[in-house]
Amino acid sequence: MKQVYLKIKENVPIAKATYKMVLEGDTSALTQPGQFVNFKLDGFFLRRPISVCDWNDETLTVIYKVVGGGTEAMSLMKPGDTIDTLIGLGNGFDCGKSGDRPVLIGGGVGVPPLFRLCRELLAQGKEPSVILGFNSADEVFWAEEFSALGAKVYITTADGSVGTHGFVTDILPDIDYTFFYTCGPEPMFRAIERIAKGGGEYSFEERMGCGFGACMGCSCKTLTGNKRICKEGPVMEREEIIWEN
Amino acid sequence: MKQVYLKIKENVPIAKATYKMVLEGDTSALTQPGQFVNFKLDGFFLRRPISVCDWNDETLTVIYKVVGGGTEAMSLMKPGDTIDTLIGLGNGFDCGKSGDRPVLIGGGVGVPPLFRLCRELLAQGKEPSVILGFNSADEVFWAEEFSALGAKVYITTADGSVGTHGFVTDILPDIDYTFFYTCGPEPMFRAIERIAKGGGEYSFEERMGCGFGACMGCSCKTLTGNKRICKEGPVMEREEIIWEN
Amino acid sequence: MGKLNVNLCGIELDNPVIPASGTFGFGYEFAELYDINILGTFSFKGTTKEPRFGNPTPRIAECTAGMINAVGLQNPGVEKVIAEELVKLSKCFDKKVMANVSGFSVEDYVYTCERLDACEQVGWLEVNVSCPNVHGGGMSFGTSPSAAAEVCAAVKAAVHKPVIIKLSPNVTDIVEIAKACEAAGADGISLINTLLGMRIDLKTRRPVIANKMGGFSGSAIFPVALRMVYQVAGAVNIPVVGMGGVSSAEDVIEMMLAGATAVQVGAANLVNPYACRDIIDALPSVMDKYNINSLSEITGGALNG
Amino acid sequence: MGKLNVNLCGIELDNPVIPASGTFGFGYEFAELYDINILGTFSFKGTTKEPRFGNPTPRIAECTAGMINAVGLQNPGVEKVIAEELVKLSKCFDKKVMANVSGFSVEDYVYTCERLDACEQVGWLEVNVSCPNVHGGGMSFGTSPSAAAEVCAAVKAAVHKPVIIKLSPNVTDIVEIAKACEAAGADGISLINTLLGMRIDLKTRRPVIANKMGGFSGSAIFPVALRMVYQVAGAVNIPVVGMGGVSSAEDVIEMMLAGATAVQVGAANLVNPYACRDIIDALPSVMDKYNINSLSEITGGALNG
Repeated sequence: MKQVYLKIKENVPIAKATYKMVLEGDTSALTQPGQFVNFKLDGFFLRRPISVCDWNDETLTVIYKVVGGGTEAMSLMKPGDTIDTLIGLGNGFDCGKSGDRPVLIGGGVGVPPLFRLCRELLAQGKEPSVILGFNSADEVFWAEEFSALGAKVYITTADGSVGTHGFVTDILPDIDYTFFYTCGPEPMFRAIERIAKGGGEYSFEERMGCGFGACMGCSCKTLTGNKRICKEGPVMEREEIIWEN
Repeated sequence: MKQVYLKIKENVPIAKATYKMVLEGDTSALTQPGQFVNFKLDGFFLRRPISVCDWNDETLTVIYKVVGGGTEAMSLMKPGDTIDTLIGLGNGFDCGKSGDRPVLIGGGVGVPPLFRLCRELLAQGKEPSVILGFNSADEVFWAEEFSALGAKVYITTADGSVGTHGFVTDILPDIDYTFFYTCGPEPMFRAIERIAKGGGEYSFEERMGCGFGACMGCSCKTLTGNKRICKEGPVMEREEIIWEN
Repeated sequence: MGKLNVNLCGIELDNPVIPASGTFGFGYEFAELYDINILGTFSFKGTTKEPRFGNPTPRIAECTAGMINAVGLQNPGVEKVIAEELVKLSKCFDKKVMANVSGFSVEDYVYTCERLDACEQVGWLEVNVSCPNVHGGGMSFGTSPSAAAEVCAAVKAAVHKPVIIKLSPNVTDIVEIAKACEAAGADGISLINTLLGMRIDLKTRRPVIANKMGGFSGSAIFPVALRMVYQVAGAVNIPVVGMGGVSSAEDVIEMMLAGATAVQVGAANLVNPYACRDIIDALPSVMDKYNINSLSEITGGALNG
Repeated sequence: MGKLNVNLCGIELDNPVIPASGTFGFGYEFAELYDINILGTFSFKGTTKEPRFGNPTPRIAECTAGMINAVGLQNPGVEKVIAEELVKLSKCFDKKVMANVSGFSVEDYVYTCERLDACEQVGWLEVNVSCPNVHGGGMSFGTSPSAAAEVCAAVKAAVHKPVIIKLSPNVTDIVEIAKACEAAGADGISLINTLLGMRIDLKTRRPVIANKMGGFSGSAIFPVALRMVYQVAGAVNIPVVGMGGVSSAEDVIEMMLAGATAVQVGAANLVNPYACRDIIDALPSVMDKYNINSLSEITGGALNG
């Protein structure tokens, strides 16, 4: 983890209530796909954790949905504004477990962290399939970008307005995969857990206090002991997760 | 009173820790010299009351000293920034009482409200004398502006670095005046009260809650009943003031 | 009822927004700014039997997201309030006003409440047993269930209009005090009054406020106020008027979900004199955002389960 | 003593800045960010006799100028703390650490304090009496003078190191509780723990926190904390450790003027992991601004007169 000041280069809407923000600055603390950053926003006490979509040596890309006051404030920020950022938070996905044909399953705002993962898997010569689930066409984003990377992309929408009418779990059974990586809403996770084959990694969300392991605000029980979503997570192995009702 | 949004046109240092801010906007609520405005500053809960130095139909000029967090934040504001302002607060000075040869006595940051007063008295054909007291040369401001209006101006400094070595009360006895108007620190008021002749008006300062008479935060007792510095004040008649120890 | 209407102790309000005592004077100052008849009602400046100048100045201190005041119940006394203030008010306010009363003995409370109960303009008596600024005064009543109940019972026996007891948050168990007041016949409970707070001036190394400590209010105290409203609303069967750091339509709705029937707005009026007007204007669209058809239906919505 | 040095219960501190329990883990996470030996000391995560997972999530809620937490004393239990956490700490912290202890019975407190008292790394025992007392019917040890004194006396009889009792602010009369602890042999008092607060989610109309209510901390509570430190410091003759919303060098100085010998920094660490380092770095220049030559001389400066 590192504290850095990132300068906004771009902050534009890309789908319904969904924005892409590109920031410039020191990204050296990022080591794994699936890690997150924690933004200090004026007028808000707690930082706002946002998953990292992609990065290079100079820039960072995040995609966020306006769900409350914090993300709304983010959506109003302008290029040139700087954000006090804790960067390189969380464990991230483990590419080493993917096997030859991993499947990446994203739901809504759970899609962004899978992008960097997909890029790295392809760079390692793997053949990832990508299933992206949304509510409707106006919420769909980043599908072309995944395709452009060279991955096979499937889109599902709950209202059928684009792609397959239904949910990511309507596609999953037809795919031949060696391992799965997923990020999205918990109902999607539970649906995946019921039908998925073999090993996989889930990236969880939880209300966080600090985002770097100090406050125990986001703890959860696992078969391998208590874990902090922000520190030992957000990515958990399928076999360690306890699915409480 | 009126709530207006004023746009900063100029915000520059004019003496030690002393700044002049010129703002553009609706000044129609100002009716008397000696009234004040109440600024809402980002990051501060209570508004900051500032006496008005001068105004015309489109612009307002205030002169303020950096004494705490609020005024420090003001000093960092830039042209183009807007300030949520309550304008036209307080009673102000009564020019009608001046007689032919009023004397205006200002101490430090108490000087600004006397400027508009001086201008109006001159416009009414009066012959005001002005005594401005400061600690030292580096804190002196606005003397030339008073002279430019056509008033006779006397400067005193506690350290003698410019003007008369001493206090405003070292000059006052030598002046032939019909009425006095004063604004400044309370020790100066008490010194003036001891030696001044005839009638006069004092403009008081007090920590305020609202600045428009709602909270009773700045009440004081007078011989004419309880008054609110922000509403029935800040200007009080000499004969009604109770000087507590 | 209409979208914003609520009923407080048998009196219909056009909306639940009520400027809190001590932040709205006797109304007519604000009537110069906007038509105060848009308000549900307002609670006028805390009134005592005798005139009071209050505490020495400075009475005000700035805090992060709030302020401290130690005004100390400055008011002209109940006779002048009736003879002068309510007359001025009658020229700009057509609705029933909430009469806020403080005292230093049970007899004080009873006397002042009786006088105001007889005023046609008065709709409710809000009995403040909690002002933290008066030495040996209201504070002692508000921190003891039996003392609060004693004041409540004595006032109830003397008046005809609804009696709302305003409680202090500076206690270990506010529920116990609220229940004691309910048992003593209170028609409603309003809370919270200010938290006892303090600031020190680093330059002078003295307390900022002449009285040393004072009542802390403003957005900063909202979470404490909401918690107490939730606790009290869950424990009594009389209406609760919620207050403490409310400064937006969202805050009003959150207070009502916690159990408030109506909501008072305090310190916000001192920073933005149009605060209550702005909140009332914003309520309909914020209600739509959260799928609320009628405010009167959401009171206590977060209490169940 | 040096410009920043203070003495807390007989142990010299390089400076009065102490990260508060629950916001600094067992230190080593922060040691990855900066050398934590620059701290006066720190109070480690509240430790109980048995391991505890704590409360269900969500445990955190955002507030204006603050936050609410309902972690619920998650900790690995005193044996693991000694066997694992203190060992990890020894690799990055050379100073005496403050051991924060919670319990659900007097016996719990005594057992856990005895075990930690025997650890060479531990300099002080900070006994948190603001948690549920199972034996006392849900009441908190911290809300009853006699219960707090009972814990204090029992712990004092069992240990050799200085015992600092950490008090809850959710009480009517904190001075009475502090005095009872002093009479029971406490070597110091630390305050304030969090204020009980709550938030409700307007979308779900449910409490944001699974546990409904939680501890409210952050800059918002500073004026309440300062007031209680001032009251307690004026009433007891043992050192007071002040905390509650401290987030700057100015806040540290204000707390000391109110009577604090040392100052804990809590929620600020969670927003800015470098908060304590930044405060320590800023202290000398802020002291100069207010003509303070030595911090140890200003404790209680605002109490006299």
